[in-house]
Amino acid sequence: MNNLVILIVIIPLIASFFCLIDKYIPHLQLAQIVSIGATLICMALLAVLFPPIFRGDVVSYSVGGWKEPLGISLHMDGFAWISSCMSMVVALFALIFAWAEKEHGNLFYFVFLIFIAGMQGVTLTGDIFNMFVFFEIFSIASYILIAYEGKTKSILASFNYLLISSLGMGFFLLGIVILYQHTGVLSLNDIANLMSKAGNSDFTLNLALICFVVGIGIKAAFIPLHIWLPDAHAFAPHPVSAILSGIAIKVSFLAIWRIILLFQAFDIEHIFLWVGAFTAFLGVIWAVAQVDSKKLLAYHSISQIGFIVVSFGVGRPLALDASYYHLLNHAFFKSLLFLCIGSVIYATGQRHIHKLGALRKKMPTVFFSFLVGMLAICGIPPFDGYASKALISISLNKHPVVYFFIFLSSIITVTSFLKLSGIFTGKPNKEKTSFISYKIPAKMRLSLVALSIICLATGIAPHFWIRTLDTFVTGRKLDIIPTVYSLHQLVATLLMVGLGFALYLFIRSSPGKKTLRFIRGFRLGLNNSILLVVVTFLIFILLSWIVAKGFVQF
Amino acid sequence: MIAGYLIIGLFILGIWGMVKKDNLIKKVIALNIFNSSIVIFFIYLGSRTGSTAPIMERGIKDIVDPLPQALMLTAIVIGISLTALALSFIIKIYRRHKTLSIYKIQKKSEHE
Amino acid sequence: MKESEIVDMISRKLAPYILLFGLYLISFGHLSPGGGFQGGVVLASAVILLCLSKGVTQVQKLFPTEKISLLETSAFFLFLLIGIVGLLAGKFFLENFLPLGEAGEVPSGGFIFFLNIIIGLKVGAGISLICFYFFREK
Amino acid sequence: MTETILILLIILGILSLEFKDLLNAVICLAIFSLLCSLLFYYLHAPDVAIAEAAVGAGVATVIFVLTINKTRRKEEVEEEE
Repeated sequence: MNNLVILIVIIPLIASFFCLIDKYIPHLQLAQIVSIGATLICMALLAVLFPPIFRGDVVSYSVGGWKEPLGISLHMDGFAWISSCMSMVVALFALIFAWAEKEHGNLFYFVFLIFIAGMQGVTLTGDIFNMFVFFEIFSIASYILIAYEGKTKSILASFNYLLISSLGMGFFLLGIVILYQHTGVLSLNDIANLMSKAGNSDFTLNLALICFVVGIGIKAAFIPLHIWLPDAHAFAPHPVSAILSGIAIKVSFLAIWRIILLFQAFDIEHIFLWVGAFTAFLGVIWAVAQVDSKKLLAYHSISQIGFIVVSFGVGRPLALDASYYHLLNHAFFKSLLFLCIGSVIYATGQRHIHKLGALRKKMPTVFFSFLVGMLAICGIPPFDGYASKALISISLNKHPVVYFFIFLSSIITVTSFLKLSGIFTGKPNKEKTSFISYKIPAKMRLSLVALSIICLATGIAPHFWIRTLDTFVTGRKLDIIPTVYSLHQLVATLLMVGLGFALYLFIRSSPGKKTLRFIRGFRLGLNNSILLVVVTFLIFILLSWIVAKGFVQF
Repeated sequence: MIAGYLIIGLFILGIWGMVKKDNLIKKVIALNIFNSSIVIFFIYLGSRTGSTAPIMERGIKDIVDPLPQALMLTAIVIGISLTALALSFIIKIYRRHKTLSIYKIQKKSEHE
Repeated sequence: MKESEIVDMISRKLAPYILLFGLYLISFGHLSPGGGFQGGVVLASAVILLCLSKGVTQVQKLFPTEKISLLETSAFFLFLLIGIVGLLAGKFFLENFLPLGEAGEVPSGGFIFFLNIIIGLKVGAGISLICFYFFREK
Repeated sequence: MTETILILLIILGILSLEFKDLLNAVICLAIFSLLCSLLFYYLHAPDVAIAEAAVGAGVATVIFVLTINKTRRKEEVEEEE
């Protein structure tokens, strides 16, 4: 049983070897078949692991037989199990989509599998240095994947990501240095034991924690650290955008989640409440201003991570479950949306919103999948986004200002998706399009339909899902689960849609267009972005110092 | 103690180079300096625990903590692969834009 | 590239010794400073030295890119295989399954010796490949 | 000893960031790595010293020089924004 945990990391690596020898065996599509097979085997292994995890056991594994303080160990608890499942599902459909595109060579699948292995490692690892190593593995793989098509813009985006993220990983390493020097432990279990004995009042430990938070925060992309994301996600190949937006930022955020709860840093958790509110609001404002369809979705990833961070910042068990629920839903509907837009771009070769139109009749499958994703991200019942957003707003009942920002972001989300849906419903564009066939391969259609079904399934019985998540994430802490379909929430949703539609009418008028152009013109260069990361780091240190001295209570 | 401050100076030098330098290759050089400073920091702190290199032989006592060295070896390995990747990106960017100045590159790519 | 007699001569005489030193670092990695990675980089630096003096086309006659690439790939697979042998022998992944020798001797590390050789080949091949691509990129 | 090497490292770091000629900057970085490896040896970390000498002073310098060979050697004069 215990061997299965390490196999989840090893099987993608073994499969990646077969992708490399693909070139010696032509006409077999070995790389594609092997990589999909590897994800399927990993999912089967996860299914086998389900009963003990559901009972609440932790399945551990020590590499090389060296036990915890000496060796490398992997732990799988409910939290890791469910994030592992999420990444496997999204990766599977992204791989099927990539296979349908037929543009990628075997090296693409090789790097993709290394990426998956690194991500599984981050979720499963039992000590903080190996978390660093796995983070570097999956980020190096993601730099290569973003730049894979060799377009200048994607290479530039990848280079920016590389510099900013290496700076962040440097901070992470600094955190490891401080932690090891101060306490002499690196394994997560030892840190937990230490914290439960001594409590978290030490400034040096807080410094280490902030190094970790800022370092990983660059990959999780909440607002002052988000600058690399829109370009990188927008100019990557479509399946890569799907997994980057769908799971890479989630896995990074879950690592932050684990570390903060481990350090029992509840003050910093409350800072996240405000960080999340601004992330959700500012992200969606930039999103509505975009005219590039993939960039719009990329900014939405930032905004949605804001929703998740807000709910995490509240910190009560219900809010944590709601946060995880939204994270899970967002992984599915955002990858669905990216794949939809990807198949539109695949069929038409056009990514500008205003130059596309009236695709509803020509690409019905894509239209219906897009509709599912759009209704889910806007939070319309009975799709999955509604349930998690309702739970987030219920858990925010003691923070009215934050709730106001979140509600505002939901309104603008509706507006921006009305704008994006113009490519399906609007007027056909005037450019010559006779040579375009609008046909997409069956495998592409398969992954779209399957992801839509998952979106529907996770939305239908919110009570059941939140109970399950409660078992896995927080360990059965909830007594009562508030009802999601209350009158209050339904009225709020109706109000949200109405206001969103009104705002949509505004942005189509000429002053609205001028405003959007103004927002779109706002841009930070690479130098300023790096400066912003450093300044954020300093601000976080200052905040933590103020909190530690007791000047301000959160 | 002075060594600690000097290492912090090196750290700040690396960050300053990454923020301020306009040339892409200079940015990668600054990244290298930044990474080296953290490696030196850890090795320096670890070296204060003993007086002999951690190589097992008979009769050797008072070795330094070997863990920081093992960890920093990994960091160096990661650093070289990042450098190689960044430099290959730089060659590709240069071929398109015919300049290494990030300011000019951003200006050019905005007009596309 | 301009040919220089001195550089040519010295690098040709020096390269075998660098290769030998790399092999020493790899095979004594578990007893003295060094190891798979360091030895591998030293091996690659011998190849790079030859590239600098003789030009990359000459060197690729001796070390063809496809063969080096295959070497790297198979070393990667062998590493995983050695790990899995431990798993199949009823032990943990990457656990030693060979008898240990006397401490201080070369075979004292069990399978670490073989692991180091594989890592050395992998790193040497990998870094040589990186440099080949940097030389060839026009 | 440690302090002396560190001061030299800072000087070399500043030089390698300030040289307008990128080739000079990269040579400074190579010396920087070599001094780093000396420092590691002095601080009882021979393993790291070998790795840093082989990687930092050897391979990294070669790929930096090749990159400069493929791009341009002089740093452009910065334009005011």
